[in-house]
Amino acid sequence: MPLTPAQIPEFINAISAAINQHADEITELDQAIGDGDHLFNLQRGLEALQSHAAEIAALDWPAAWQKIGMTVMAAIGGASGSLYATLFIGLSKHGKDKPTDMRTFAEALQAAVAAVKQRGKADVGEKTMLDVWVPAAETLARAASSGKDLNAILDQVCAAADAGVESTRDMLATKGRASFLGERSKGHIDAGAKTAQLMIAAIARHIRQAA
Amino acid sequence: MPLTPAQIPEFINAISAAINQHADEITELDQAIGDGDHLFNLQRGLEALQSHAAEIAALDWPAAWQKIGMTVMAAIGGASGSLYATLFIGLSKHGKDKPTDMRTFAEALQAAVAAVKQRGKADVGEKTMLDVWVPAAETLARAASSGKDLNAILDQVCAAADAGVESTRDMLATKGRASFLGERSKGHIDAGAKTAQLMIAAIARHIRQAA
Amino acid sequence: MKKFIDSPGTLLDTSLQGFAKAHADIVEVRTQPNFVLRKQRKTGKVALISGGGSGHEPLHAGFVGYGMLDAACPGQVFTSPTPDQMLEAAAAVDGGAGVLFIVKNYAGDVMNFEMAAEMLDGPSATVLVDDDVSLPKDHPIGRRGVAGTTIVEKILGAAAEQGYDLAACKALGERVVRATASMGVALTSCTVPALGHPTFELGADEIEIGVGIHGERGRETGKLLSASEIVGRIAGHIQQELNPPSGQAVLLHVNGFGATPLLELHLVYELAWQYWRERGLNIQRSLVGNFTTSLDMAGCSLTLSLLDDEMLGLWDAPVNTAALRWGC
Amino acid sequence: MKKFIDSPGTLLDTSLQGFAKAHADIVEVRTQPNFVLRKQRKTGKVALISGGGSGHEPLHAGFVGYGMLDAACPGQVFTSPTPDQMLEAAAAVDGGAGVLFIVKNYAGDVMNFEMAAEMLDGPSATVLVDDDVSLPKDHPIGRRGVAGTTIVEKILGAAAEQGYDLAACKALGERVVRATASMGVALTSCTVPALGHPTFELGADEIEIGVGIHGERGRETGKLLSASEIVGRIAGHIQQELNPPSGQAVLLHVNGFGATPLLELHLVYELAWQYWRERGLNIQRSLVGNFTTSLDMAGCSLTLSLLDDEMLGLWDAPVNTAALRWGC
Ligand SMILES: Nc1ncnc2c1ncn2[C@@H]1O[C@H](COP(=O)(O)OP(=O)(O)O)[C@@H](O)[C@H]1O
Ligand SMILES: Nc1ncnc2c1ncn2[C@@H]1O[C@H](COP(=O)(O)OP(=O)(O)O)[C@@H](O)[C@H]1O
Ligand SMILES: [Mg+2]
Ligand SMILES: [Mg+2]
Ligand SMILES: [Mg+2]
Ligand SMILES: [Mg+2]
Repeated sequence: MPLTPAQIPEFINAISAAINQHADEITELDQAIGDGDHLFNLQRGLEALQSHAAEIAALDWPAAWQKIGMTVMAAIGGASGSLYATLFIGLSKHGKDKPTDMRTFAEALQAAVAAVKQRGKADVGEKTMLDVWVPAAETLARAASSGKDLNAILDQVCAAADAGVESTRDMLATKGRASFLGERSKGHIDAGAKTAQLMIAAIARHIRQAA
Repeated sequence: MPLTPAQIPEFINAISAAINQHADEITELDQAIGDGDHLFNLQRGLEALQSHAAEIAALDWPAAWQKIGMTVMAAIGGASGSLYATLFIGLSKHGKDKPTDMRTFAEALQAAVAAVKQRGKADVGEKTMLDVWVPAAETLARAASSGKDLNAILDQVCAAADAGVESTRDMLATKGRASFLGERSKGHIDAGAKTAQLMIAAIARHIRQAA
Repeated sequence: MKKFIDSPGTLLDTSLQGFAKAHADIVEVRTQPNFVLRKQRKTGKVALISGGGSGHEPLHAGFVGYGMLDAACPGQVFTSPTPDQMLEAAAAVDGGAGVLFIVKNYAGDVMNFEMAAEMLDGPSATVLVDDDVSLPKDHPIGRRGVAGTTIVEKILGAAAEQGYDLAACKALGERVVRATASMGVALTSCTVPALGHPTFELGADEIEIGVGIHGERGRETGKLLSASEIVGRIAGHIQQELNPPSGQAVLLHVNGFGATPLLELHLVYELAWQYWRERGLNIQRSLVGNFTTSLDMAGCSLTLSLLDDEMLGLWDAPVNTAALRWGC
Repeated sequence: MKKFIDSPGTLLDTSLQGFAKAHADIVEVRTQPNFVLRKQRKTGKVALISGGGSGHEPLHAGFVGYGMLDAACPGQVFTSPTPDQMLEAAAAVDGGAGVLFIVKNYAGDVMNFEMAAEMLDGPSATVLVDDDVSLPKDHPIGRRGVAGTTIVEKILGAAAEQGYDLAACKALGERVVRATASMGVALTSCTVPALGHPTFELGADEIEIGVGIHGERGRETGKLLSASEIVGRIAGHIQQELNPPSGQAVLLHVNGFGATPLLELHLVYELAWQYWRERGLNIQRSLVGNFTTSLDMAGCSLTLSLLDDEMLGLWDAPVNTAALRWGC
């Protein structure tokens, strides 16, 4: 059952539900070592996507990713806004003229995550969303190319995302606002890493249910 | 034992001690229905008087009262500053060319209190220092002209001052900052009435001890 | 209490020294007694002197300069200044055309300025500002002077600069006062440095309606309302007071009490603007910001001034002070 | 949370409408996407565009006008604006001589302005402001841009008005940034409207040293100090950073974070002035007030800019904006 952009509205709803369910936790995290707006930033982005969902659902994948990227770019702001815009525009660029199977998606995701690294001048180990997106994308690529079944792939990706979030707890932040706190940034997980993991988990859950 | 300006430094010290002893109470009162500065205003005035005390002690009564009036006028500010300046300048004016016995002082005080009324456009019953100064001055005049002994006079004046303070408790303030509160001004005694009573009591106590 | 101070006793004097240095092109500060005067003085012009307790900055010292005040007499925090300050200020700035005292209607201010006027040798007059409509018109000591003072001082400053004589300044001042009404709301109290704690406590869902500018309680403690409701409420009192005809030209002033962000003050301005536009007013001029403050109080007031052509022209005339500057 | 708002979601947009009306002689506000632009535009001049999260008012919208910015892009409270705002602003104010973005060094601001610059058709350049010396020079994402931004925007605004080209504006901007250092202290946190409670809690005897302008904690929580001690402490960091030679001409800026009264800011100015006079500096210009705020945070920062004759002349050049106005 290949995924199509027609399912995008459901994914947006699934992600929104997950984010809203963890609203207080997200805000507490971004407040502890950031500036407390991460939840609202994502919510603004998700609302904008929801209001364009029907339009997006009618596009092909590259056009859909592009539209998603431009939508969040204009709606979110902050660090996460430009990073997610970069991620989705990256998916659009790298998914063009390719079949939309899991392997090509995994490749596109890795390329898009590389673009995010470049945009953020960051990499794993700096206490950011990249500590989730990088291992998740790598795990997806590895699992997809090894021909595992869908559920196993999803389980592995989710596990990588979970581990990624947890890894940020004791890190010294060297990127993002948390880095201003120096040593005081330790002991809290990163809000952007947490929401990346929530998104990945929500999508995985939705795919499993739909399957 | 006629009082002379040489005793003024002792009176100032006695008043300062009384005010400082009731510092918190005074501030609480002026805060409840005023703006909380009455204590500091009086303290500034008393400090200024202390630093001019030796000079004042060397003057005759009218000159001493005048100097006291000008000193508090420049040091206190606020409503109480102009009112006490008016009181002391009034004592100076009305004490001129008269013997300095209790009766003439009592007359001068009544005239000075009348000047305060005029300055403040106020009278008894408006929840101000006049609720102490007016009955105290009247009682002094009555007692002094009836030829009572000094202790009896002092007792009566102090009793009038005490009753005056207490009378302000249930009054509706119609003058001073407390009047802005309307009905909310009821239930608190007036800070300026309280400090007037403290001054009168301190002077009476000092005269008794000196006698 | 958390404030930038070394001690409450030195705050005012040190701050005045800093003010003098930061605005050395416009003002001078004299001490013992304290007053602020403009650097460029002018003979033959009515000298405008105001003053009041400190803690309302930029009022009044921030309004000393070309086209506004000639001198300001700062008292201790929330305490009226003393007559000797006013007399020294008058001696320094009197340009031979008399002295006009602009006094906010508080017993302490009124009495101290009155004593100064009595002791002053030359001619003087006084304009009493009593724009606070949270008190009834027949209040026994009259209404308080609050944020409308800025408008009175600006318009009179321009008039004096243009050569109005003492009587004309006084008459104009009283006209502006009559045409001006204000009302304020506090979200928090403020902390007087010498006291060290807030003057009153407000619940987390309470506001104080109809406050003055000294951190004292208002006429009424109410439940927290939305900005629209608050504006409707206080604008309603002002509207009732001034009862302006449709089409009336007005100046709308939103004044912050010190701790309310500009973001909120501009929101309040927008809501007040809508309120009065719906009532047909012609909002010709505006002033939004912290001008008549109460130390660190959160809150704001609305002031409406009905403008005639003369007042409008004087409002627009050049002014060059620390806190208000345009046209020069 | 007690604020003048109807809802956190409408605060910014309504406030911008109020801002537009209150300063209709100077600015226009466009919506969807939001940006503020000056009314009188000029062709052949480098267009200066800044922006950032809201909550720092008057920065940046209050600096739009003659002699300073051409446009400002306000993001949500404490959230960087988005590239579409910058692109629309650029389209509206580009006078044919290119666009200079003035960006405070925060990841979100930097990345969003970078995306806009990438998407922009015409020539553009960026000046990054990173004046906060509470962070070490080698901080992995560089130092934050704080109150020095006002100085950079004023000087560049005058330069662009005088016809400096894009490369000259960029070079000058970077020179001003290098010559400028700031450091701030918070006495309280602030309350972001969408959050509804203070971002962090400070004890009654604690201060936060080395804070940015987003209500985030600083480098260090310390015990409450006297104003002299605080000034000595933060001025010391700035002094160490800039290490100015004796006799150096400087601009000294005391910036309030929003809830600190002018009385205290002028006291801080006096103490900072004494600090640097003792070190032989020639304090030629000053700016004291709330310019780069953090909503309702109590606190302030010191900024020192080493001035050369060119910078001094540009600082003095006429400016006519909502928040800074002189010489015109
Ligand atoms: N340079 C960066 N590279 C990657 N991720 C980053 C970077 N800077 C910040 N982030 C991520 O963005 C999150 C914060 O997003 P958000 O709160 O929406 O924006 P802001 O930091 O501008 O307030 C951080 O928790 C972190 O995961
Ligand atoms: N018009 C008046 N007539 C008489 N006494 C007054 C008047 N106004 C105020 N007072 C007295 O002055 C006291 C307040 O003095 P103070 O706090 O020093 O000055 P302020 O009211 O200016 O802050 C009041 O408690 C009251 O007793
Ligand atoms: Mg954030
Ligand atoms: Mg008082
Ligand atoms: Mg007082
Ligand atoms: Mg943010």
